[in-house]
Amino acid sequence: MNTPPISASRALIYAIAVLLAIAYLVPLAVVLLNSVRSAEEIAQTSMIGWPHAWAFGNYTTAWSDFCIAQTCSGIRPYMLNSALVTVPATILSTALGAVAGYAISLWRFRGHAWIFGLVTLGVFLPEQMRLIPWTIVLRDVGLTNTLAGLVMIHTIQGLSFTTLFCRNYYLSIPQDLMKAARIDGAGFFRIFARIVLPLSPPILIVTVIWQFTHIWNEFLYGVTFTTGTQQPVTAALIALSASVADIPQHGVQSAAVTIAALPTLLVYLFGGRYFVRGLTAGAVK
Amino acid sequence: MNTPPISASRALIYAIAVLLAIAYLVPLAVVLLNSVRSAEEIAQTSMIGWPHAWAFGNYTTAWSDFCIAQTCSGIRPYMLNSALVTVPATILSTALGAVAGYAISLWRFRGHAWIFGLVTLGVFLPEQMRLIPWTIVLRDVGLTNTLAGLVMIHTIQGLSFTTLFCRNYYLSIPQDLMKAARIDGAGFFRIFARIVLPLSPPILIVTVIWQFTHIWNEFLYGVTFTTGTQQPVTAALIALSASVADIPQHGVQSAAVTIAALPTLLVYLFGGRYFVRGLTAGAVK
Amino acid sequence: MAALTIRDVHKRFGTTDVLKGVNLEIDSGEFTVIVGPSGCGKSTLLNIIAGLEKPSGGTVAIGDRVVNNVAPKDRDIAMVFQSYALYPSMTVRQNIVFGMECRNVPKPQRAEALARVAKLLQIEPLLDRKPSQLSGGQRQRVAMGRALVRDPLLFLFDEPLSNLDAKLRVEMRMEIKQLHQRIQSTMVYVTHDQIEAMTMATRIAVMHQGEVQQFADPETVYNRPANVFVARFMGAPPMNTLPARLEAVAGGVRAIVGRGEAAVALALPPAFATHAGREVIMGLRPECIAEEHRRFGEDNTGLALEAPVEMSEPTGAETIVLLRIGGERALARVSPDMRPQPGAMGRFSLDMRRVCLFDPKTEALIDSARA
Amino acid sequence: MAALTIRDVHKRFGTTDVLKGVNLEIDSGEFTVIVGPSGCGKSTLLNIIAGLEKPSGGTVAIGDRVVNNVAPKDRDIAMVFQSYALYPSMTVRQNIVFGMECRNVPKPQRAEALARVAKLLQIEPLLDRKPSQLSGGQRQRVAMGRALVRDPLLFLFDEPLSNLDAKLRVEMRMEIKQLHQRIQSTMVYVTHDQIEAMTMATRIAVMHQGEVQQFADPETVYNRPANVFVARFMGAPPMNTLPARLEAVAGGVRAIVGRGEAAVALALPPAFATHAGREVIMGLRPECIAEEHRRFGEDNTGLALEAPVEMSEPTGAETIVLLRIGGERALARVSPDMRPQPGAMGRFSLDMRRVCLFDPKTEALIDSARA
Repeated sequence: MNTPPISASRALIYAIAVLLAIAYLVPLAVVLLNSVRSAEEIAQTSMIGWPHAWAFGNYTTAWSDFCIAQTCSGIRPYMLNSALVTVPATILSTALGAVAGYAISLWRFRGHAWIFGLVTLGVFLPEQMRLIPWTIVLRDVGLTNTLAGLVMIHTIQGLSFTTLFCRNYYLSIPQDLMKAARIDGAGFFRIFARIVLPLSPPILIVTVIWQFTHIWNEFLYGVTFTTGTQQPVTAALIALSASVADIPQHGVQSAAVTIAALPTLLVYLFGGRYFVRGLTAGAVK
Repeated sequence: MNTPPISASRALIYAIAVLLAIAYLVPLAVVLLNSVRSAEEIAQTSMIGWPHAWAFGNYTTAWSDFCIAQTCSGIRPYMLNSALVTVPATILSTALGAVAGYAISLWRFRGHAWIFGLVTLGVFLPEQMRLIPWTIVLRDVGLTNTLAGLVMIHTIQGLSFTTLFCRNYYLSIPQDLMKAARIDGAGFFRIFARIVLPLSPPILIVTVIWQFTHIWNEFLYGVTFTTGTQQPVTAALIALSASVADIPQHGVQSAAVTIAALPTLLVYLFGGRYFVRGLTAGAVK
Repeated sequence: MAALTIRDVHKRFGTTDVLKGVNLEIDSGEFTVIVGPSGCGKSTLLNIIAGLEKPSGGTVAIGDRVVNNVAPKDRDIAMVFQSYALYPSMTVRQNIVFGMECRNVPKPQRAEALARVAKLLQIEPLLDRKPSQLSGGQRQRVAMGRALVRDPLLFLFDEPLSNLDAKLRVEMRMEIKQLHQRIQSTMVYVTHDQIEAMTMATRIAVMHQGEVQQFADPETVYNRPANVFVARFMGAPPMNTLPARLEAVAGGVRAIVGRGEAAVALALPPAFATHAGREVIMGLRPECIAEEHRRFGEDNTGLALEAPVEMSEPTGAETIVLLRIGGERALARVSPDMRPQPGAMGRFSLDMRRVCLFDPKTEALIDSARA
Repeated sequence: MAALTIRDVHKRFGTTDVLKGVNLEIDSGEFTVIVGPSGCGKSTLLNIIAGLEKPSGGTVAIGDRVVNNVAPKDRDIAMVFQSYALYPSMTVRQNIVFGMECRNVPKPQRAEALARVAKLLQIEPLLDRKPSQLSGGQRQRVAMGRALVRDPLLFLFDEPLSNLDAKLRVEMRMEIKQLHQRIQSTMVYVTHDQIEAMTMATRIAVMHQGEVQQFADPETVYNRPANVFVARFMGAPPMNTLPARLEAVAGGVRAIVGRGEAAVALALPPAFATHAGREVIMGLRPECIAEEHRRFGEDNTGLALEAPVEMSEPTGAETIVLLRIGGERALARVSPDMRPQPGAMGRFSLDMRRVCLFDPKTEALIDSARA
């Protein structure tokens, strides 16, 4: 609306806006600022402050020199591990979720409501409840302490979200399209490949962003099922915290956290808009 | 559609369905079955199996007798802690998110897109990046190792999801309603209270369920910011794991995990349907 | 030869009977319009013909083959949807050939069929566009093209014009009619718009509450409606239906509308004399009540009537007048020159040749003058 | 007294000029209909009057007060929306009194106003229902009630009937008109439906491309349209517009339509003699081309014409005929008895009293016989 809202309302709206801004910008600023301050400076003044001298060295230290649990290669190898887990798990869970969501929403097979109910269970089940079963599965298929094991876990756990997202999105595809395709003689896969998939980019962007962010940031499975050089970066950061418990190294720690958060921040910067848009998008204009 | 789909398609659909069923039902079954098996039975056979004798005693042990880090009161006090954190944080974050989502979606004040961008940042920022800032905040406001501190953290962190959910939902409220209300002479709060809020139950159910589930299941903040008797149940379960590291007590552990998961499972059973429905609901029929 | 035979088709959703025993036999080359208000079951019937829904009972035969258990793609039909149902991500070209692609028609044949249809519908310049780049009328045309590219036994249309604006609807109506005259295929066309039914159909099936009320050519449906529902549904403004008593008089019969002082006697054509003494519902179309001195047809000067006017609505091309005949409300369509004032008496001319009589209880047609 | 004065109002969205200097002066008690195709700016104009959008230039005055900087709630207006915009969670009663509640009107007064409106619109039995429990027509009625419960300087209607089905639309049209006759308030009514404009308005403002094309009473708009756009927009089927040359002949003037052998000469009323020699666009409404022997008005037997028929479309109440006059396509509305065959010659009668002449370049009206 173009006209000015009532002024009391306006004041309130801006109050809410400023509160939100503080809640989300301040933490980011604190970490970023600390990541370029030296440990001494932080120790002498406080954890909040403008850097006196720019200590960019924190980043090189965190990236390649720092020692985490006896290995002194910084967080570089762990970043690679995270990428090797996150990328395949994101792709697999999205692809399977798209097919599952398509089958549930557009084919209405007998029992589709039950299956969908089970899928949403995955949204609610606490991670901790799944630790023991996954321990057994990983041991039985021989993937304990491997990146492949993490890929499997994240793919299957992620299916509940990807299926939910895709199913809800595909619900907006009109049944008339399905009817027309059936009269034209197309089957399950042809309809998916030729009609449904080309309409999917908005929701695929949502699921890819969601899965990437969540798998990248996840650490419970990483800590539990991997050790040493097989750990993803989030798990390594916890080990890093333990390493620096004696001599506080807040600068380097902040730099490491920033580096580890960089992929998801980039996804936010370049994809956040599409994420929000895709959440409310319908399939057909 | 009422007619049978092509048979090859149908086989595939059911294959996907069975896969999903296994992925989500089997872990639940393993934990539930182990929770009623004795430690000896699990040790002698395997982690997967039907109980020979029903060891319901695991539950009473887990609930009130077991020792976690020197305190032998089972997980009961920690369940209470979780409730005292989860309930207020859920209510507060939902209420604030509804107001924020309403302001962003229906009032279109100058800068609303920027504010909304910041809010979605909260969906992407890794938890680990927020640990240090929260440490500082908790120390400065004197809420370190208190449940109130956790309530504050979860309320503010949760705002990003609740605002996102509510904003997307409120977008479907036609601008004509806002125009009519403005001509009728209603302001920001009257429109919210009399028109928007009564339309909100579907999305409020979604945000409440989402917040409850996530806050209840969350443990990183719990582990980091609380110790001993101030811990929520998820953090206590980790301490429990440590306690039983020497003598494996899988039965009791499974029972404790099941009890801890019970609130979210109940939410799923009674609210899951409304959750899914609310995600795709529009505000006005 | 019957191109489509529907025998005793029932459909039940839960506890609702949507179709209660529909029978239709449609000849090859006919343009059949199934018309009725929303909820009358017409779209369900079309979906059953297409095989997109299963009937709860009865049989559907296309040509000589009963198709109850045949998949839609094997029924040799083509369908145009109300929403057009164009595949949004494909170009117009791909939309049109998709069915042939699914059936593995060789490429040269596809190109040939595409070229033929594109020319027929004059959509050549649109072939490389996406549906979202087309106007409503163009989408409708492409949807037609997708159906016409095959040469099926049966074309099915599900309210194909209802998403177009009024002017375009009139144009497309003419075009579809001309198209049918050219290709002479069997077409079944569902609509809620009685004007489309009247102007396009060779035969009209009027449906109401899951049953076919009348199945006949447009002229019969309009002039000899099977019952009061059909009489009032076909035609806008609807037919006036006035309760009346028939009375024998010297040299013929007349209808008494209203009671006591307000009663009006209207002379009927002699053919109605056989019904003298009956209570009836008399149906008279608004265009049969015109201004004084109007001549209906070549030689008929109409029956003069003076009646009180309640309201008059000038539309420019004509004036719709709400009047009272024997206390009963009736609508008249008079010349735009005439603007009778509310409350005044107006002088009208009635075309009694086109009166219909209905039974007050069953509401079925008893007789109409123009057989 | 002017109830609403709009002076040189402009509106620009980005680089698009939606309103290009609109001027309207509306008297107290008038029923003004703003009509035009979608995108002509009519709804934007209404929103500017309501204060829901700000004009980029110009002034809006309600009564004597310039309201450019007055909030909607302080403009003393009431508005009915196309979507009805009923508050979904409130009962009908709450919907109607909400405005008074916001303005802290005392409770007894609220109840009194509610009772008055409920009686006026006959919605008493609906008062405790929610909007979702109402039919389209009932919602429309409640939306009217919400506006009528106040006694504002100005009622604004934004296509209030466009979501109703055809039959209900006709009924509500009559009711709103009767309502206006009873309460005599100033009303501004936006629609894209020319029939609504013709039947309801005391004055019609026809808009096109952000400009008012004509602002006059319905009869003038229909019979003396200011330009070709207005001529073709008002009336359905639209006015026939034929390029013609005027030629003086003994005792008068005639219009030559077409060239060479196909050319047809039509005698015009003597009043047009002053334009002899000009090239014009000749406008003739479809209802002015009827079957042979039709008498237009009391004494006019029309001009006889034989013309080739391209298509005829029987609607039941009449037959629409597509014919060619001097090679130009024209539509005629003839008696339903007549069914000229495509390709044959038909005999028609033309009402030349109602011809309009337009300038071929500017498309503005030059003259019309019936002043």
